[in-house]
Amino acid sequence: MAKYKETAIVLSQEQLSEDIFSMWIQTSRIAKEAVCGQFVSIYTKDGAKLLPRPISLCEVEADQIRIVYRIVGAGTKEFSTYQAGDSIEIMGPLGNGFPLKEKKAFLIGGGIGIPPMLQLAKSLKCEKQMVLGYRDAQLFLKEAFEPYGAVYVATEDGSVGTKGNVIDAIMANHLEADIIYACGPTPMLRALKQYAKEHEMECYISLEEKMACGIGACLACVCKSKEVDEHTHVHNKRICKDGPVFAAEEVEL
Amino acid sequence: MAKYKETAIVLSQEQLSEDIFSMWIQTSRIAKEAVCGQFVSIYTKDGAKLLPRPISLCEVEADQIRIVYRIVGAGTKEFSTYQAGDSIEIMGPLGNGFPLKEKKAFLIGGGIGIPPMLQLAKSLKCEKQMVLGYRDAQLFLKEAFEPYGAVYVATEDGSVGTKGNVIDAIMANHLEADIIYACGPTPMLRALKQYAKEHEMECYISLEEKMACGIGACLACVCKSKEVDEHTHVHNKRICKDGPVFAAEEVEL
Amino acid sequence: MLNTSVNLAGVQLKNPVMTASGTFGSGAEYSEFVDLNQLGAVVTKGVANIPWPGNPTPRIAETTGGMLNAIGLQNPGIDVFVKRDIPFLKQYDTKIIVNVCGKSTEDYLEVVERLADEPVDLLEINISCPNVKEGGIAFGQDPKAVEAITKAVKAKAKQPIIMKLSPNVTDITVMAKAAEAGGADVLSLINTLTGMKIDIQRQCFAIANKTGGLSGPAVKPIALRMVYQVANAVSIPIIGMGGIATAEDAIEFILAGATAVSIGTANFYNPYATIEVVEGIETYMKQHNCEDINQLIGIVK
Amino acid sequence: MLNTSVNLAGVQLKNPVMTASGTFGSGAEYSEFVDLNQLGAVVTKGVANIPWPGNPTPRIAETTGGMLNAIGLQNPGIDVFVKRDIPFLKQYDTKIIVNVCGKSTEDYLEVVERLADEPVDLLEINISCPNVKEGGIAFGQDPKAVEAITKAVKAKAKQPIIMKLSPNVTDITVMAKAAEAGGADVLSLINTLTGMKIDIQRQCFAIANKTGGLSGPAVKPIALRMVYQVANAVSIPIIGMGGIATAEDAIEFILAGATAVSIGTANFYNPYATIEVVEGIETYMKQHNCEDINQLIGIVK
Ligand SMILES: Cc1cc2nc3c(=O)[nH]c(=O)nc-3n(C[C@H](O)[C@H](O)[C@H](O)COP(=O)(O)OP(=O)(O)OC[C@H]3O[C@@H](n4cnc5c(N)ncnc54)[C@H](O)[C@@H]3O)c2cc1C
Ligand SMILES: Cc1cc2nc3c(=O)[nH]c(=O)nc-3n(C[C@H](O)[C@H](O)[C@H](O)COP(=O)(O)OP(=O)(O)OC[C@H]3O[C@@H](n4cnc5c(N)ncnc54)[C@H](O)[C@@H]3O)c2cc1C
Ligand SMILES: Cc1cc2nc3c(=O)[nH]c(=O)nc-3n(C[C@H](O)[C@H](O)[C@H](O)COP(=O)(O)O)c2cc1C
Ligand SMILES: Cc1cc2nc3c(=O)[nH]c(=O)nc-3n(C[C@H](O)[C@H](O)[C@H](O)COP(=O)(O)O)c2cc1C
Ligand code: FES
Ligand code: FES
Repeated sequence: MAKYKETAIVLSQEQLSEDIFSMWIQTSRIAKEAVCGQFVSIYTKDGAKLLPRPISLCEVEADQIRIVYRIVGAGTKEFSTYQAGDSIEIMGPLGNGFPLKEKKAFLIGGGIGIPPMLQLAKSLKCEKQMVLGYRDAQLFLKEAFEPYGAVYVATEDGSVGTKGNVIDAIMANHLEADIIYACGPTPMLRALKQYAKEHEMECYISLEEKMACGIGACLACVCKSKEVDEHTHVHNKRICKDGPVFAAEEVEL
Repeated sequence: MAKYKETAIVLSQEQLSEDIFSMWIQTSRIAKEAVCGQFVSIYTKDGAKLLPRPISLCEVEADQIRIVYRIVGAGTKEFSTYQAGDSIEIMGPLGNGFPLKEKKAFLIGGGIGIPPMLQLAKSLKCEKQMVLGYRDAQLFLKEAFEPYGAVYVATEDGSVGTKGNVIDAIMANHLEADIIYACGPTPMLRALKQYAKEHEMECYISLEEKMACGIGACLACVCKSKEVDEHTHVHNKRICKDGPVFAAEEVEL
Repeated sequence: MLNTSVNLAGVQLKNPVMTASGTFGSGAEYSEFVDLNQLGAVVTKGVANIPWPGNPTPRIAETTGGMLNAIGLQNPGIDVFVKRDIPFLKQYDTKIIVNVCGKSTEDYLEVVERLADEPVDLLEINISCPNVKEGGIAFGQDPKAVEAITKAVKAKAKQPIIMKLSPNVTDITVMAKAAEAGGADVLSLINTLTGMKIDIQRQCFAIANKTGGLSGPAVKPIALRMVYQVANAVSIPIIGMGGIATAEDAIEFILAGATAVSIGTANFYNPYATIEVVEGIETYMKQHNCEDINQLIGIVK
Repeated sequence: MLNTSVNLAGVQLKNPVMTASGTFGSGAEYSEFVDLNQLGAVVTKGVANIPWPGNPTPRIAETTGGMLNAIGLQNPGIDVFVKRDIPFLKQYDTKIIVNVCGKSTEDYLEVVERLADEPVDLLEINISCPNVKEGGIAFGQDPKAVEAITKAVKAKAKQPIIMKLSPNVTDITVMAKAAEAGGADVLSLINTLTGMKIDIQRQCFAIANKTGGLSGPAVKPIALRMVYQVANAVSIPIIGMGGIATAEDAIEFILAGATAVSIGTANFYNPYATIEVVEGIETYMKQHNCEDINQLIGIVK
């Protein structure tokens, strides 16, 4: 799969909740190659900030991509100021993406892990149930999922849906499936890996780590893997290149 | 005189020639205090570029200032992209300004030394002749001077006015005056200092040097002075604080 | 009640925020922007026994995230300083720290003795200026010389002494221990890192002195590492500096082991930087339910 | 006709632009962005005698104008490297420089011997990695050790050897002269400067290894100064690196005395950086009526 670094154009910027923004971006080449579960590296315009901000693809159209991101630092803050027409440096598409299997599926997103599930929901042709974990009643993107299947919500503060985490929501709603696709905080992924094992389900999870190159060259972004990795033969898989999506049993969390 | 660092607002941006731009800036406090011959420090928005870009005041209104600047590097390049409504970090007013004397005057500007002469032309109440030295036929700001007195032009390539430098234009037009106010490249200032001495004229020149603080604290921007300076007592005057305008005989060029 | 006050060798500062020598003059110019009463201390530009003219211009150059300077310790000499700068600073309720420079041990001692009866709180001995051939760096890169000059100064000084260390060394802890052994009361670090810039259009050095000292946010990671190393190698307090521009930066240094922090290059692009750091530290303490700043010093290990 | 080709110990490079070890893998990943045929040389990630797993994550952190890394020399070991990475690089018309790392002299020698009959043009011996306790830095900070390891490697190496120097030293020229005395054919500098970053919210180190190596534009002034110093202290060619991101940066190093330059951190934010530097150097030569790049080397004094 080819990768590009290009100067793309912001088509729209929308604030979805207090600290979550959505941007549609026009790309000349990246969108064409992209699949769900991949990500892009976004560069700030500030010469003092050199490293890419990896952001998952939330939606992919013919020549456009959508990203949904939370402001956590100066880089994402800068992105939130971009307006339609502004240029933006991006590299992508990066990483492997989700395997699309024809099995009854849970699509599970926790917090800012929710966005990449949207393109997956659109791409997966099988029966699926979306389980989304939020902090509170700011249910960003929830409506966007509704056309693609049943949506279940868990909130940390109990303001909407099940009080608790995504597994609480699965239990409370007596949900069942054959495969899990998930993205979210590590404790959630750890719990889902365990859940999948107990229920003998396939489980694919998308991981995060600090990145420098984003393409597999610098070895910054490794995670511990069960098998020796193909690159260094030392049980270190590169999240940017061998991931970000891994079969849960493949990696140690 | 009070100095401020403030977030000001760009009112307009205009391109005057190939590489020369003009910006009007709305300030809440700087314009009120400013006099001709002073300058402001302008900061880029790029966290990799820390130092101020000192730019002379070209015009000063009640709550607005005008700067006219040449693109020579990344900082001035950035400034040229600002549009009406953008915010801009500036500190000022800085430096001493021109002394306003009631004497028949030459106002002499060379290249990007021309802009500060405009507010001087507006402020000086006496008879004055403007002698402006340009590279070529791109006579930026020339018309702006015309309401205030006779304007004589020298161009390096001879395309307009006298071919040569500002002294050539003075000679060619048989001009005379009692006092010189000048800003421009060092060789021009050196020649004018000599010319003034020979003609027993008062002469005030505005100097340039790389600056860090802009307010006299860091001792980066010194020039050699004839008398011991008041700050360090070592013949080093600070251009940002004791200048940028000096009596020509006061400094060594 | 938030306690932000820290103690440097018996001198109690109302807060840990000071100015870095050479970036703040003797306070007069910046007093138009900041209320000096709100600073823990003002550290003056280096002062010698006699006036020094400094280096030719250009003396500074911008670099990515930092700057080079080769001012060359231009200063009016101790006489003018004592007459003009100390009385100016005495008007304010802040501690006065005088940075002392010299070309020989005798130079340093002369200044130190002249300051003995002045209302100065601490002396900072600059043995690390990379921009003057004899400006101290020779002292600052050799542990024996560090110990010797520290001993000599300590013997004469009426005020507690801060030894200012150079980062241009293989192992900063060796220098720190040498200064401690020589009797230093406090250490300050880092001075600037020797750097260079070339003007490729004119094919010449960007700074007349060829090399200059690198400072600003670019050097912060190096400074922080050195403060951490020294904090774990000596038992005297440390003033941390090098690229501090925000309260967040200052807190990194405090967590790494600095008792106080100095703001240098940041003043040039934000004349309010010192006060913003003072305020930001308080905000951080509130957010982290920390009542006494001394509880933060050196807790990251 | 523009001559951009330079000579490193008998190896003729089509241009002076190379990749900095560890930032470019063995070229495979970046070959999707740049035509490796257009580079003077590809320098590989450090390779040891056996696979090394490297350090725990987080391994990197961003800093102002730079980054910290503590990858810890993760590498597949010489066996996989020889089977996979050399054949990959042999497909291209560029020189192959293998960066060698080790924990002991024997480790280095084992790798050097294994490479003796491989189609490799030069060996770069990394005696300056600050991120592995035994990863060479101990060698790189002591002139006697530098000379000894250089001698030992030189005795076994079939290819000319480049000794890669650490900037974490008081006087880089001492190390450079030691390497020259030991028989080094070429020197490369600088490796990274040891730095630190603290996460003040979590009150812990930003990098699992506590310290990391600082690289990127932030360090360029230090690197340039060291290249200048070394160029004026030894008579073997120098590969300059440290913060080079543009042709302008590269030309600064060449004017200061570097025969070739390496691009490291810049690849991460501009995967086309190497090629842009190649092209920009040609543009500069045309503008300055320079027909042979060798006429630019070290002319600023
Ligand atoms: C594969 C992948 C996909 C991601 N997808 C999304 C997404 O769709 N939406 C979203 O909001 N966030 C996503 N993230 C997290 C996002 O990369 C960080 O929030 C962002 O880089 C923070 O940048 P900043 O400048 O605002 O924060 P700062 O904390 O100032 O960043 C400082 C440095 O740390 C890095 N960094 C900080 N947090 C993270 C993190 N969690 N992961 C990796 N690097 C980090 C930054 O890239 C930068 O180099 C993803 C991360 C990865 C690895
Ligand atoms: C008192 C004073 C008044 C000035 N007035 C004007 C004006 O009205 N219009 C105008 O176009 N220019 C003026 N200049 C020059 C202007 O400051 C520089 O052109 C500008 O700083 C270049 O910034 P840059 O980022 O584009 O260039 P770069 O070369 O990339 O700048 C790099 C660094 O060098 C400094 N620098 C570069 N050139 C100069 C210079 N000539 N003088 C001082 N510092 C410099 C920059 O401030 C910056 O710190 C004035 C300079 C001084 C000292
Ligand atoms: C322009 C300038 C002048 C300086 N002069 C002195 C000095 O006179 N004495 C001294 O000990 N340090 C001097 N320094 C070093 C600073 O005090 C400080 O150690 C260094 O700049 C690192 O801090 P910073 O990155 O916050 O600037 C000077 C630094 C600069 C930038
Ligand atoms: C992520 C990373 C990994 C590195 N790995 C190595 C290595 O394996 N061997 C080595 O000699 N240098 C290594 N270096 C140092 C670089 O080769 C180079 O010397 C340094 O980064 C300075 O150049 P730069 O500022 O252009 O990156 C590494 C640097 C980085 C940033
Ligand atoms: S970020 Fe470089 S290998 Fe993943
Ligand atoms: S720029 Fe600091 S004294 Fe003039």
